[in-house]
Amino acid sequence: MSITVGRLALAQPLLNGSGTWDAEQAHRLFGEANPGLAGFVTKTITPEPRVGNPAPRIAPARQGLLNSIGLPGPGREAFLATLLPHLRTIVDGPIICSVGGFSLADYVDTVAALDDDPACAAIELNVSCPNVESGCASIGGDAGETERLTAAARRATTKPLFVKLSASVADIAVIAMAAEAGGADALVCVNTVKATAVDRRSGKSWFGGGGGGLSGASIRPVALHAVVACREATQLDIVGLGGVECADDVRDLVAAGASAVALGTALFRNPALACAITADLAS
Amino acid sequence: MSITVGRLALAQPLLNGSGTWDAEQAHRLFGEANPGLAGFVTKTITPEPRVGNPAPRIAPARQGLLNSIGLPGPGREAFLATLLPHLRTIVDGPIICSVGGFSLADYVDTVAALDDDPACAAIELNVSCPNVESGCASIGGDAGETERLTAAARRATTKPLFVKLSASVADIAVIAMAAEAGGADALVCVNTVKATAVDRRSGKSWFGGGGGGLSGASIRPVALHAVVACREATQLDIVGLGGVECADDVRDLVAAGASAVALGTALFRNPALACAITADLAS
Amino acid sequence: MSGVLEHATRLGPYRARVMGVEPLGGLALVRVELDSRTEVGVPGQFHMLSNPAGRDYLSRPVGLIELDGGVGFVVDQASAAADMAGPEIAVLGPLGRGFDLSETNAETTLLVAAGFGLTVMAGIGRMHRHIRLIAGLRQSDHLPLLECITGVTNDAPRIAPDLVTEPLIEALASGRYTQVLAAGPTGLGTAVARICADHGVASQVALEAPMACGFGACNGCVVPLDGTWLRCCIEGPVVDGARLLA
Amino acid sequence: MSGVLEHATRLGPYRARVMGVEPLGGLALVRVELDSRTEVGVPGQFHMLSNPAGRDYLSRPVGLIELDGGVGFVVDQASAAADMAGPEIAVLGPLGRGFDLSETNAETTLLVAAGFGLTVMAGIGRMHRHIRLIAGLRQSDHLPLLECITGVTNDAPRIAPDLVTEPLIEALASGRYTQVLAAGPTGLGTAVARICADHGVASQVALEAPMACGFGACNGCVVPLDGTWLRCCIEGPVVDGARLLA
Ligand SMILES: Cc1cc2nc3c(=O)[nH]c(=O)nc-3n(C[C@H](O)[C@H](O)[C@H](O)COP(=O)(O)OP(=O)(O)OC[C@H]3O[C@@H](n4cnc5c(N)ncnc54)[C@H](O)[C@@H]3O)c2cc1C
Ligand SMILES: Cc1cc2nc3c(=O)[nH]c(=O)nc-3n(C[C@H](O)[C@H](O)[C@H](O)COP(=O)(O)OP(=O)(O)OC[C@H]3O[C@@H](n4cnc5c(N)ncnc54)[C@H](O)[C@@H]3O)c2cc1C
Ligand SMILES: Cc1cc2nc3c(=O)[nH]c(=O)nc-3n(C[C@H](O)[C@H](O)[C@H](O)COP(=O)(O)O)c2cc1C
Ligand SMILES: Cc1cc2nc3c(=O)[nH]c(=O)nc-3n(C[C@H](O)[C@H](O)[C@H](O)COP(=O)(O)O)c2cc1C
Ligand code: FES
Ligand code: FES
Repeated sequence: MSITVGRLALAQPLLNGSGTWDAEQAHRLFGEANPGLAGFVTKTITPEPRVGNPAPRIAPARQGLLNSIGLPGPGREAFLATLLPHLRTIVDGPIICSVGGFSLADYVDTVAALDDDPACAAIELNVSCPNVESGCASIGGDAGETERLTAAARRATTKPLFVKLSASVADIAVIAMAAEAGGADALVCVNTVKATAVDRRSGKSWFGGGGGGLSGASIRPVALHAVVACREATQLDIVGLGGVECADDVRDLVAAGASAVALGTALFRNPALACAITADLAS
Repeated sequence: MSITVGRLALAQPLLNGSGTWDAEQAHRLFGEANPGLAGFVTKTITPEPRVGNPAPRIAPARQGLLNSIGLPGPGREAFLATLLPHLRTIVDGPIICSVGGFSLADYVDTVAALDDDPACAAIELNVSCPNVESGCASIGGDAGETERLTAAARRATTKPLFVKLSASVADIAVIAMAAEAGGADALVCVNTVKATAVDRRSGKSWFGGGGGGLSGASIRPVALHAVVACREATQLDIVGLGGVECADDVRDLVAAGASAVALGTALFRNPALACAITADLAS
Repeated sequence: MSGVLEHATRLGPYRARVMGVEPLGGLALVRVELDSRTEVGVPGQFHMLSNPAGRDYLSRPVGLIELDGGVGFVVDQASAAADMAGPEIAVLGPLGRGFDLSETNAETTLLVAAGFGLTVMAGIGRMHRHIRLIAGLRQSDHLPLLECITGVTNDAPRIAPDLVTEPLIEALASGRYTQVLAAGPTGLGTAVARICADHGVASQVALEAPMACGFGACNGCVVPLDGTWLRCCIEGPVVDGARLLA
Repeated sequence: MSGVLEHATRLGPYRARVMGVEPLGGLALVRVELDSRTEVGVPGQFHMLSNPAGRDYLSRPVGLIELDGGVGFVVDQASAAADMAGPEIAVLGPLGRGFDLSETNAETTLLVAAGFGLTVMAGIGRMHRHIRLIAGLRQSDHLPLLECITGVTNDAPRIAPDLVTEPLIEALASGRYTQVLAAGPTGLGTAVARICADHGVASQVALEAPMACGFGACNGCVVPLDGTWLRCCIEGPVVDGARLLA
């Protein structure tokens, strides 16, 4: 059942969440870069190379995972020169490039560079990462900033433009409308929910650096709310994600208004999950 | 270990979350109105009597509960004339009255009326209920509105004034600072997180009316984040709540900066939980 | 400090030991040994059950059934496997208002129940042998549930989409019955109450609603009563049928 | 469609049957029967384990131990009871880089391990009988863990706050050893690597880090390597000691 999300055609409705799947490692270990997935969403690309936050970066939660990864990555140049070409040779289906940064120019420069690259099928603006000290979530937490950034990115590319939202906002509908006004083709709901873990003795953050985000089954009803609110507030297609673990979770998000659904944390337990869900959805 | 939260003295650090305990029913059924609790936080009082939302009002979540109760209650007048006097005869310790409404005047009138009533030991402003169509959360989602409301309530009472915040905001620190600027004595973190359930076939909301809120273990790391952010941003005392189930959860919130801790959804499974935790904390 | 705990509540939750799980078609009978402090209560009252190690976060209301040599309850098989298969579960109750059985007898009282509402009728059947029961079931693989409802005299059970209201109307037309005791989802309760009112027959109805607490704390379990929404766990689950029609 | 599933991954997760849980002091040995598609791997590699019906949401990395007549792993007793007590668990692996044992022999190689790192040494002991092991344990009730580490010749185990680094320094002073294989938390690994470097002795270190996926997807498991933060599950868990000192 082939579908279209924000002008991007997909052979079936399952994707991965940015930062929750490494196509290179998967290809090396499992012999396939994106088994069961209609394409591949890259880890968020930042302008400069980033080491990411110090350890510890993860903590377990009841029915969830807390992370404070901090957007490690090779940076824009190495991504374009090395990683993206390699991904293009191993990934089955379209590659959606997730773009992050700390200023409007950070985003726009990356979007413009990707616009020239045929290996990139669509662009996802990550304005909702809670794990870096500045930027990202502070844009996605503000309707004006979101619209300004989306509009600037829109001017820099004709490729399908997705905007990934946070549920950690007072009214996600307002942010969604801003992305629509800025010219987005689709919304991605949701990123991790602002959360943290503390060391019980010191009261200090458990993490080595930055904020934390909650993912997994715990946030499934939060994602569902975000999808409903965005569907009601805009005409945009929606990629739904947050705690999806089985075919029924996919059906719930689709019923709520999502055109495609992405798997994140659940892939960590089962790298074959997309295949299993695809089989289930077909049966 | 007696403590003080926002000028209110408590014999020990455990309270209930507003709307998650009915002292009258508990007294009738269990022989005690607030077993194990240092006092009692009332269900949010609205100016007029309210029936609340139609059924269904609850849905299960993995490690959590979704509710869309919609603030049913007798209204301010009956509360003051009948319920509060009765509560005063059965509750052990201070009674904290939770106040809600749909306009600034709604809140201020109730606060002023409570200020005259010695049965009320402290006032909690609920600016964070996600389950009613307007008001409440739209105030707590905006720093300016929060400050204005807190300041108006402050002028109307000398009693300890608590402000109950939502984690469904872009930056809870900003709202916390607004409450502090308005003259709050303490913050209560957090209310339920915006979330929903849908009917898988129709895609419509599962609930009979209004929005939904997520509580229980799922939101524990979200509450922890809110407490840390409010402690860092303000000088105010904090009542921490959200998914507390055991003594270690209490210790985590206290390590994060809470002076008192409230139990909500976990009381539904075990009405003696506060007693059990008190025993655990002492051992 | 354990005094604090004992002191807190007369009701529990107390532990119950799971003695065994027996399949009943698509359902399962879970036999339990109650803590000595837990009473079964009167027919129509319920207990909140949870397994701390189980799948479900919340407790669920169920009706306890007195069995020959013990106590049990019926849930669907998936719930039994995931949540109630023990070894220990937590039980809080009895809760809510049960049936007022002061006017009940096997000659002039008729029982109508569907689904888990049937479990309530076991207790009445034990007190009033051969009392007539019109039973409804959602699907035929739930039929074995009737094996637990001893003491009553069963009509041929109705399986959805057949309705229990048809034989009810026929039965009331006989003029023999002065009282109907019903148990099932709110829709069934309202239908029974309406039919009884039309025939000038008294009705008591045990309602069902999703419940988070079972003791009035959450306000989640509301049913349409007296023209408004009231808490099923406190006002009910057994209510006078007339209140459903207000 | 089940072809899709088979096709997806060479590694699994595949099911393993829990054959029994044996107490080992404060720890527990969980004996499992692996699916035929799951290999044990070389010493130092690990497997991600989870029980879909268990308490923990995430899988956890563990080292499988070959036992006389089977395979098992060691976790603390609470984890064993809550997550690994079966009947079936999911196992993904072997993952990561194991030890390069091409230069290893019982005469000139010394093993140092603490905590769960000890489990890695069982495989090496099976290949190189009587190889010397300096073992560290956090608490004395973990001592029975050593029963699973057969084949090796144990020094008197060190129990915290006693450090394994003291006997290591003594041993290296003898000049007999040309290589140290170590396993344990990153702190231990760094200390061992430093001491080996000071003595001009080669070291390989199996590190530990909290892991969410075990196969490079989450970026959660970073350890300080080559002067930056690198993924333990992909770059390691076994790394050349020199990389910890960069
Ligand atoms: C007085 C009383 C007595 C009862 N006695 C018994 C008894 O003896 N045995 C028994 O098994 N049950 C009994 N019930 C019903 C019982 O409490 C449960 O409702 C029932 O067991 C079904 O549980 P479940 O988790 O399998 O249901 P599920 O069908 O999984 O549903 C659980 C809850 O989720 C809600 N829900 C379903 N779909 C969705 C969705 N898409 N989104 C959000 N929410 C959804 C439902 O309303 C329900 O509240 C009784 C109820 C009452 C009030
Ligand atoms: C290669 C490798 C091999 C391993 N082999 C084994 C093995 O054979 N057996 C074994 O048992 N373990 C092994 N481990 C360790 C194992 O993965 C787990 O870390 C260990 O089992 C402890 O699990 P737990 O859930 O009981 O730990 P817990 O102590 O409950 O901690 C679980 C996680 O939570 C984190 N945490 C602790 N406190 C807090 C807090 N306040 N807030 C937030 N987070 C917190 C910890 O960092 C840890 O990641 C291995 C690890 C690696 C990398
Ligand atoms: C370890 C980890 C790393 C992530 N990295 C990114 C990222 O780089 N960019 C991004 O937009 N989202 C990132 N996310 C968010 C996920 O893509 C997803 O939105 C979120 O986890 C919710 O989905 P889930 O509950 O299915 O995991 C990350 C999530 C996790 C758990
Ligand atoms: C059924 C229910 C009703 C609630 N009603 C109110 C309310 O009237 N006023 C309020 O401020 N919070 C209300 N809350 C929020 C709780 O007080 C608490 O903030 C929230 O549930 C998080 O805590 P928990 O996870 O321990 O339940 C309600 C929560 C639940 C679950
Ligand atoms: S079930 Fe909570 S009020 Fe009735
Ligand atoms: S554990 Fe996920 S990247 Fe290493």
